[in-house]
Amino acid sequence: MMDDFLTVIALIISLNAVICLYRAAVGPTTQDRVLGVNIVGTKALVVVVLVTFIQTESFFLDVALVYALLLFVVTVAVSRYLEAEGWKEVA
Amino acid sequence: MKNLLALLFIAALAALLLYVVANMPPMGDPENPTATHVIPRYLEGAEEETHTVNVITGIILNYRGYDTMGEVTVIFTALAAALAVLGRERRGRIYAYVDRSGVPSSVIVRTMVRFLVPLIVLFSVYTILHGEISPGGGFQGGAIIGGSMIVFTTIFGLYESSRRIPQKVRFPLEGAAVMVFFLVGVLGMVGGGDFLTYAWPKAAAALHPALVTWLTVLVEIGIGLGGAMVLTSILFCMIREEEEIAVVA
Amino acid sequence: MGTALNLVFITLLVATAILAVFARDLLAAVIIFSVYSLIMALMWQRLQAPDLALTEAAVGAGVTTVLFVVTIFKTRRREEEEGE
Amino acid sequence: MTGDSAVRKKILLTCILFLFWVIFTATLALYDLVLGAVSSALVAVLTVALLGRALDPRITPMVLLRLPVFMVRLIWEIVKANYDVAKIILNPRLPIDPRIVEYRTYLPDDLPRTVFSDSITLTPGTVTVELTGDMLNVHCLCPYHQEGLAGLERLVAWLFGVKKEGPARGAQETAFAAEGGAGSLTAGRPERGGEV
Amino acid sequence: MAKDIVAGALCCVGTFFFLLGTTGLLRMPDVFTRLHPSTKCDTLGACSIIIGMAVHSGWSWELPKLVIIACFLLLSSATCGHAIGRSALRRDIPYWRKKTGEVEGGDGS
Repeated sequence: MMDDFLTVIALIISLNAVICLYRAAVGPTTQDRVLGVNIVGTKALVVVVLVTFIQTESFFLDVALVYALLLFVVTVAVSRYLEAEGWKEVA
Repeated sequence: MKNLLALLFIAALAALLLYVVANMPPMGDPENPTATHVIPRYLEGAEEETHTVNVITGIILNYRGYDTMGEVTVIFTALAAALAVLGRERRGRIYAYVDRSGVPSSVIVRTMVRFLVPLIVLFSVYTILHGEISPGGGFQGGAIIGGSMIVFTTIFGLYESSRRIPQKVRFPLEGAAVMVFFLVGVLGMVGGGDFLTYAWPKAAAALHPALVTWLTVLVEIGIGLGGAMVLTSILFCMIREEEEIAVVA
Repeated sequence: MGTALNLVFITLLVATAILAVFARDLLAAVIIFSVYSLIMALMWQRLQAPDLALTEAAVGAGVTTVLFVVTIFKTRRREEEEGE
Repeated sequence: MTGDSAVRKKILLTCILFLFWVIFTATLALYDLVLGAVSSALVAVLTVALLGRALDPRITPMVLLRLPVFMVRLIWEIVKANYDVAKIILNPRLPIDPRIVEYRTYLPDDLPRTVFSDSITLTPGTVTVELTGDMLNVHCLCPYHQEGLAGLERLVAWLFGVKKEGPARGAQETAFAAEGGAGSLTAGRPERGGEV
Repeated sequence: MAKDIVAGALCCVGTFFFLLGTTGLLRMPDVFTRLHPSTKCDTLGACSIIIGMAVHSGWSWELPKLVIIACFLLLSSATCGHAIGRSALRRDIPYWRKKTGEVEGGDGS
């Protein structure tokens, strides 16, 4: 019962991520794409947590932690590169 | 015409693949050919023979130690190739790339990174040291330390990070993975077993029952440190610029 | 229900793969490829392979993305418009 | 920083990291506890070598005690922020009038300013896009959103025990000057072995 | 049973905020305004689902880990939003103004 409910929630969130992928794919600027990746990553993290409880395997929470850490690393490092480099946006 | 031909070829390939997939045995079925020969042996014997609770670690470090040693050597070779193309920085010189643009990094991000780097490193140490019990291990932990070094380098600049992680620290640790693996393998030979049998099998049990586990953890630590330093060095030699900005005596 | 979840993941995977291949901007391709790695880690989790999920999340989404971005800034960013 | 207080800071950092280690490993077995003590001490030493200091000097026991209250109030602010943003997003006319305003804060150090700007990012209709010195550039979704900043600043000042000095300074709209206040490559570089 | 109801309610709230964030991400006109729904709605959505799962797991070792993930997400999403906004500002990406109905600021590149 609870598992089915959690699966439905995970399903809705993943469909949501498909829509957010639009921003990552066509976003006019590169910053839009990075934002899209960050958002899809947050949704993926939540899905990891939900699937952990659907499959009742608590060690997958480590994967969720790694997701959170690496999302921070990627977003910060890539936006630092974007702001520091002399690239003009070729929209 | 060329496009049409390529499309046809891809369609044929897709049809072939789909046909093969349709005829594959169902996933997770215990009757599958892959699950009937070697897997039961691993699942039954691993905990007793390799003294690791996580069977995956037992398989990749013990049963298939040769493969893993090859993989570790491949990572080391990647570093060697990157250094062969781009060159290592000269000792005593300090280079800059990201911090050269004149745009200082954000104070907020700096404070956050300062706050989070200890946590990231601690988590990766946990991943490395608990590789034999929970998922994770040397490769994963090394990659996470590499990630923390990447964020440190991009935020504080190559000038700072190449001073904090100097070449004389990185140089011996880059080879740590291969060296530790090799030494542990030779330890097995000294004890009268074969290469990579994890300590002298007869003496180990008499000396201490957990000795094999500790050797596995030792190999994990080696792989983790080596992987992290290889990633850091690759990043450094990629973002370095030829023009030096300072000379340290 | 679980099958539907897997189907959505696979759809995302294929969509990101196609988008990454067809992106003209190399930086966009790299950024979309990191989404591919994230979804791939989810897939490994569905297949109950936590070790691989950890590796994919750490190496695929984290380290390679930044290294690719560094490489792109070292070289040219736009794909060469040749022929046609 | 005297040697004694540096050692005390290191020990405090080790204790905090050890707490995290226990949560990560999720056991209380003796072997894991010993391993955790050793590795958190090791990580503390490495961190000091890497960052030049153990903990921010602004983190004191008082701040740690006040943190839960601050978190509760911040979460309440976040909930209000979401209600506000929800009203704007779901409105079919999308009633936004975005602008970048400058806000001069009286909070002294990096850490209070960081906490303040992260709180701004999480509360109604405002995102901190730049922080140079004591000047914050805040992107506001609607003009009335910038009214909440002063209250938030008081909250953060209470958390860090900072007294307000000088006359009140409000937010004002300006054009953002891209080069204003940006340090150059060599400006403010610490000496060897100092903090980063 | 009450535990499950609370967890389910928190999950529903989180999903609602996720949907809201996606709507905002698609509707908003430029990258600065898109930061608002993404930092606020996504953070609250993710945190409430994670806290809901913590309620669902009850008193176990998973509870503190989930709380750590939630706190970390709170910190990191605020910082990530700031980092993206700052890089957009530094790259002179024009921002959307209501008065003229078109973009200004930056150098219009």
